Amino acid sequence: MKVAPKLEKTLVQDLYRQMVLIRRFEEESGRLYMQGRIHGFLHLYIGEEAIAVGSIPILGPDDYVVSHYRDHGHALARGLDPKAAMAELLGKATGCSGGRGGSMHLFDLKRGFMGGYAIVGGQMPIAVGLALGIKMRRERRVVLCFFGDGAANEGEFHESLNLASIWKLPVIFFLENNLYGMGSHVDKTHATGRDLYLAAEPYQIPAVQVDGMDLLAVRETVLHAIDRVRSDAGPVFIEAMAYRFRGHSMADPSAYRDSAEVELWKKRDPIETFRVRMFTDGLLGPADVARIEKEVEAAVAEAAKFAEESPEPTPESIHDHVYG
Amino acid sequence: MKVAPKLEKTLVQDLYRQMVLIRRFEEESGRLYMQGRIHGFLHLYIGEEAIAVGSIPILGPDDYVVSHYRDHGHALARGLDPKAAMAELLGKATGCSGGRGGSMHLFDLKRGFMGGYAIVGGQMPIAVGLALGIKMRRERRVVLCFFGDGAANEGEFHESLNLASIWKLPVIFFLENNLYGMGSHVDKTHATGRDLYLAAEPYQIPAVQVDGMDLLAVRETVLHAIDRVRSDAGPVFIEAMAYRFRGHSMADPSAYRDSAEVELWKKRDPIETFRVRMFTDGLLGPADVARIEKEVEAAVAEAAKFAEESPEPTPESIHDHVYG
Amino acid sequence: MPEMSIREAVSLGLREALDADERVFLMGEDIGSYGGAYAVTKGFLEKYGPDRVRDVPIAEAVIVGAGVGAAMGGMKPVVEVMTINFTLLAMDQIVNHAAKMRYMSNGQFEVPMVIRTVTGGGGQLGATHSQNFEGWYASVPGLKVAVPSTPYDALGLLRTAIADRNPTIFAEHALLYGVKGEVPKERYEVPFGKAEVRRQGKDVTIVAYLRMVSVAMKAAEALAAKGVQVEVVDLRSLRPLDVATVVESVKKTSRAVVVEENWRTGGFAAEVASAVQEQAFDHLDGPVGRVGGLEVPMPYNRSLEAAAIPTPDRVVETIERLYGL
Amino acid sequence: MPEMSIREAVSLGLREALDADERVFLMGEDIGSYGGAYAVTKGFLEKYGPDRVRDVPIAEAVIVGAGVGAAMGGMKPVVEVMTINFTLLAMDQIVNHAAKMRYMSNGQFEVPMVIRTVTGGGGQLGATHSQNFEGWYASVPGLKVAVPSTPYDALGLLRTAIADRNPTIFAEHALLYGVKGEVPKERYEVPFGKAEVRRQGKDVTIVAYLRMVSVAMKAAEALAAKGVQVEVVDLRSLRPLDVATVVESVKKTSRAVVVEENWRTGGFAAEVASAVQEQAFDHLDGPVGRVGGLEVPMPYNRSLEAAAIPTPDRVVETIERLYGL
Ligand SMILES: Cc1ncc(C[n+]2csc(CCOP(=O)(O)OP(=O)(O)O)c2C)c(N)n1
Ligand SMILES: Cc1ncc(C[n+]2csc(CCOP(=O)(O)OP(=O)(O)O)c2C)c(N)n1
Ligand SMILES: [Mg+2]
Ligand SMILES: [Mg+2]
Repeated sequence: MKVAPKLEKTLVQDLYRQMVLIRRFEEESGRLYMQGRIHGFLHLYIGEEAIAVGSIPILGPDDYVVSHYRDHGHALARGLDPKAAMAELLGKATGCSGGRGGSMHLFDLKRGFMGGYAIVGGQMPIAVGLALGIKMRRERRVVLCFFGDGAANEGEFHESLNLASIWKLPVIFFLENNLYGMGSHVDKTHATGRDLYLAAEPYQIPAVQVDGMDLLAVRETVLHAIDRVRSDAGPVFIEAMAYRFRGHSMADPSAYRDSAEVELWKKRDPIETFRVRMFTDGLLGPADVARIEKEVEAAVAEAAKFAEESPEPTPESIHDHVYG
Repeated sequence: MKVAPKLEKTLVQDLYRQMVLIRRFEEESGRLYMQGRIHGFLHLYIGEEAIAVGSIPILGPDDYVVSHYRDHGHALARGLDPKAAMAELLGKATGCSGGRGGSMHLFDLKRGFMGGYAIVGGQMPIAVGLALGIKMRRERRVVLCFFGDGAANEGEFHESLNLASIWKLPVIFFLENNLYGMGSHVDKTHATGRDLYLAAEPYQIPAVQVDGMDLLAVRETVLHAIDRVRSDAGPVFIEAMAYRFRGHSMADPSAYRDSAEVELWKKRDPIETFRVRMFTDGLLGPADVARIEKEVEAAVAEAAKFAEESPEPTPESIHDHVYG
Repeated sequence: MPEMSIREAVSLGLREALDADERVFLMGEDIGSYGGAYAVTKGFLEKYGPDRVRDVPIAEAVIVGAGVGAAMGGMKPVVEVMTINFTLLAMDQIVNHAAKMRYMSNGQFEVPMVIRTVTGGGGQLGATHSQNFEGWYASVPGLKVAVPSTPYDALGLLRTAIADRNPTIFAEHALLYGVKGEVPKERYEVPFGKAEVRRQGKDVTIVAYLRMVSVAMKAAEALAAKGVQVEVVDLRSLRPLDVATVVESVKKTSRAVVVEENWRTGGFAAEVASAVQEQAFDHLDGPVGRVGGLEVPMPYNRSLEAAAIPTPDRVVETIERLYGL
Repeated sequence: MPEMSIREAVSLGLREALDADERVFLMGEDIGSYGGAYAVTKGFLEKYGPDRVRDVPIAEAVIVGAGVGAAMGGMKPVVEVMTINFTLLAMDQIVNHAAKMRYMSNGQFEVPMVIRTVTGGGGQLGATHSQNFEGWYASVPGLKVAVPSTPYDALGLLRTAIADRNPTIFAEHALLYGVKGEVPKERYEVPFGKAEVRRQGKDVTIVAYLRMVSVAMKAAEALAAKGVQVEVVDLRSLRPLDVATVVESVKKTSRAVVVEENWRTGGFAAEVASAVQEQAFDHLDGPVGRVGGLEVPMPYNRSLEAAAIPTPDRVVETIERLYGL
């Protein structure tokens, strides 16, 4: 185990900025949804920012990120332009999927953001296939594949872990365990119980659980994982314990959760936690926070404006990209 | 753990008879296939008799057996009339599925033989559902569900174990690990390796491995399992290590297996093993063996004759039983 | 007669069944504490308890397969697959197991199960969440497929589905839950295989089901304004399929157009169109037309999505183009 | 010209692709040490090694899904699903992922993957192993579907499939592997979307694909003996679908029957029949007929199975009944 490198100030501030960006971006999406500017399903990442920002920025530019339908945070942490993300949510031609994908289906080829996937578990076989290609081409890329606790119940979870293991593929299975799949609590739906990293054992995949509300803990875990995976030692499984502060989607009043539980978790807000700790460490000060907040607000406002002002895809374009 | 009751002579002789019956039935099926009297896929159970006969006769009349496409042994051990079984293989109206199912799809409602299933893994969710019905009706039946090592790779394996566990359903998952799924060796296809019972652990299902060539070992294991399951303590997982002496199906020359390996396993022939041990224990003698052999031969010959002489389903009957 | 929405009608039908027959139980993702993704089973968990209203893990294959097994053993499961898109993960259990059990067992076993699911697009849910696979299921011997477009039919067909001894796909349309209509207090059923004439006309027949019935009705109104009298036939079930009612209508009108939300190529409208021209060829003034979804994965963008799904305008245009009306 | 079987033609096509392009690899259940369930890839493992000829666990969803991922990342996987029946377990990956990737990503990603699989009945494999789902896939935008009935087409279409940048279902018929035919030494391709007239005739057109082409040819011979001249059109691919060639034929013959092995109701023949009457209504002397499989799960019994699948006799009867020929 190598020790995580000491954090530098610029890095800390950038990580903080990314978490705040996701938070504000999501708040703005929620608002636009309420205003009827965004339609369909909208799943916010609020509360889980430490996962995306604790992991994705570690990747190199050639690595791949595979996400699910709760994908805004992953996409932004991967560097997707908030303008292109927001434009996609509004279904605009300038969106990262040309307005065809929507919130659940963000894509960004240039950044190796291989997609948000809306079929629960469906992204896992695809991540395995991406890793297979890497291995066959003898590249040193890694695939970082996110999925939820709910996805761990699908048959594809089993098939994907097995194949990745027997072929020693360079994929990190990153389970975002926010305790609920829609309204269903992990304790009631998983025989393994909430410590789902234990499920990886029979596949002989090294697995670890980490506090998903703690950016630094996530970061350290992922640093080690990437090292291992990149050295062709096969897949790794990471489970981050987290919580979504909002409902499953904007359509969900979240009645199945006890407000005390929600409040308890909100006390562990990943952005706040990181801020306090970095204050203490002297790597972030009130002035930085104010500056970052202002920058992010401007970026999000700009993204919203850009999205609003962007053109719709033309009617004729509807038949583009069915085949190539 | 309660100790297995001492074996009585009549029981021993009956178990021996059942294994021989399966063996001779399968040999006869193989012959009829070579003669072009049986068509389609034909998967013989030769070599694995100790599993079916070590387990199924323990069940009560109300219990359910669920099988796969290699189902003749299970069906016969459950008491399916060899005539009805052989007639089915020949596609006759007198077959246990009216000639509509064929070798892979034997059914016998009266005996709780809930079917042979030809989609690998497809029977597992169904077994779980049968167990669910039992539980909801507060009955004390159990479901004995057979599947192969190959089936353990399907997503339905995962989904079925999970659901059975969280709902504590009365099902025994009985893995017949004959080391191969068609030509693929378990070591190459399963991350867990060949000790597949270890895969049950994360589901919190008690799991045990047993020598599938040893009828008595199987029997003792299943006795305990049934006790547990019948007392509403939830599912149990049994893995029996075994070997098929023939190819995967009659169409398979079995070129992927080393003949030394086959010979080694044949030395552990479950019928021979049991015979020798029962000789030693004085529960079976040469005269018994000769008598049983003769009885079985007659029964198989009768089954073949019955099957040959039975009528085909009438052309008009083709539309029966699509709906009810 | 009391008014209710399709959501209420389906909910009522489920409660009736739970009350009447202890073998009936519900099983599905988030039907319990969440109240159902489309709020159909709201309050059910509280009323019937977790034994009969079963929240399940997200694992479509085992949910449906467990329904098959439970049904074989004597229960009457009503399994909810959240949307028809996700039934692809359970398709083997539906097509290879539920549909074939009775036949392969020579009638020894049956699968009296209802699979409730939500079909259709129009909610800007994107390509993976806006499909119509009911036509595929309607091509499988052993299955039945019900497609209610009114609260009356939703309740009546659901009663039939639950009483039926065969596996039935009960496809509700995502955008129709709020549609209101009259539902009699007295018990009635709507049989499978009986289409309903929703509007009488002598010039052209439009055949539709689910949400396309209202598209057809709007097209009919638009054409009425131009003096064309349209007859609208609502299929109500796809398997069994009531071709006779359609043919009877076509014998009167001599013209027919089938409207469906699904992709046009290989859609179920092709079955209806083929059957009509087979059985009423000599009565036809022109070809049987089809209006279907565009041949694209459903785009998220609102106007592209609207363009991909048949509209009254497109139905009108098709009729005018085909028959010069 | 050398003669070879369809099995040899497919095998040759695969070897060519493996030799020509290092991005090509094969992945499937028992394609390696077992040599393939239908012996198409016999000797491949020895020649190309386990990296490019990959035996996989029995897990259809991840096999196909891994193909999608590999293709997105720049590989050209040829995935074998042992039979089309088992594709139901991978249907979500095919329909929701492979087919939609390009569109949903606005053209950023593509899935240049071939899914080889074996379709059809007639081998007494029973209801779960004797189905024809290629018509379903042919209704999905984003997919292509090839259906070769001769060695020439098998090789030519496979070359096209491998060169194609879109996911293609390549459906081989279980009973056609031994069919022999001439295959030129010079390189050629058979494009998708070009039907082939297998036999010229002026009285009636029979449209078919895969094994039904030979059924059609036999029916044509039987009718020839009665003085009826049949034209037989082999579709060769279902998506894209060459309606134009069929329509051209029908303009000459004024009569058409579509034959398919699949269940008749909701089968792909309905698409062909609908399209023909749409585009050639005024040239038709009578309805476009369909001959399809009976509406039953496939029975194991040999004579019932034979009765369930269209025969030359049934085609002849249908033509005589429909057109009084
Ligand atoms: C195959 C499939 N089944 C069901 C759904 C509906 N659905 C969407 S998200 C979701 C919950 C997933 O929960 P989890 O994996 O824990 O992710 P989270 O939303 O908590 O991030 C469900 C059931 C779906 N999209 N796909
Ligand atoms: C879903 C599915 N995939 C593939 C097949 C083809 N197939 C039939 S049996 C078999 C091997 C199964 O092996 P295993 O489960 O170990 O059982 P065994 O034959 O050894 O008894 C395969 C791949 C099938 N029938 N169903
Ligand atoms: Mg979750
Ligand atoms: Mg095996």
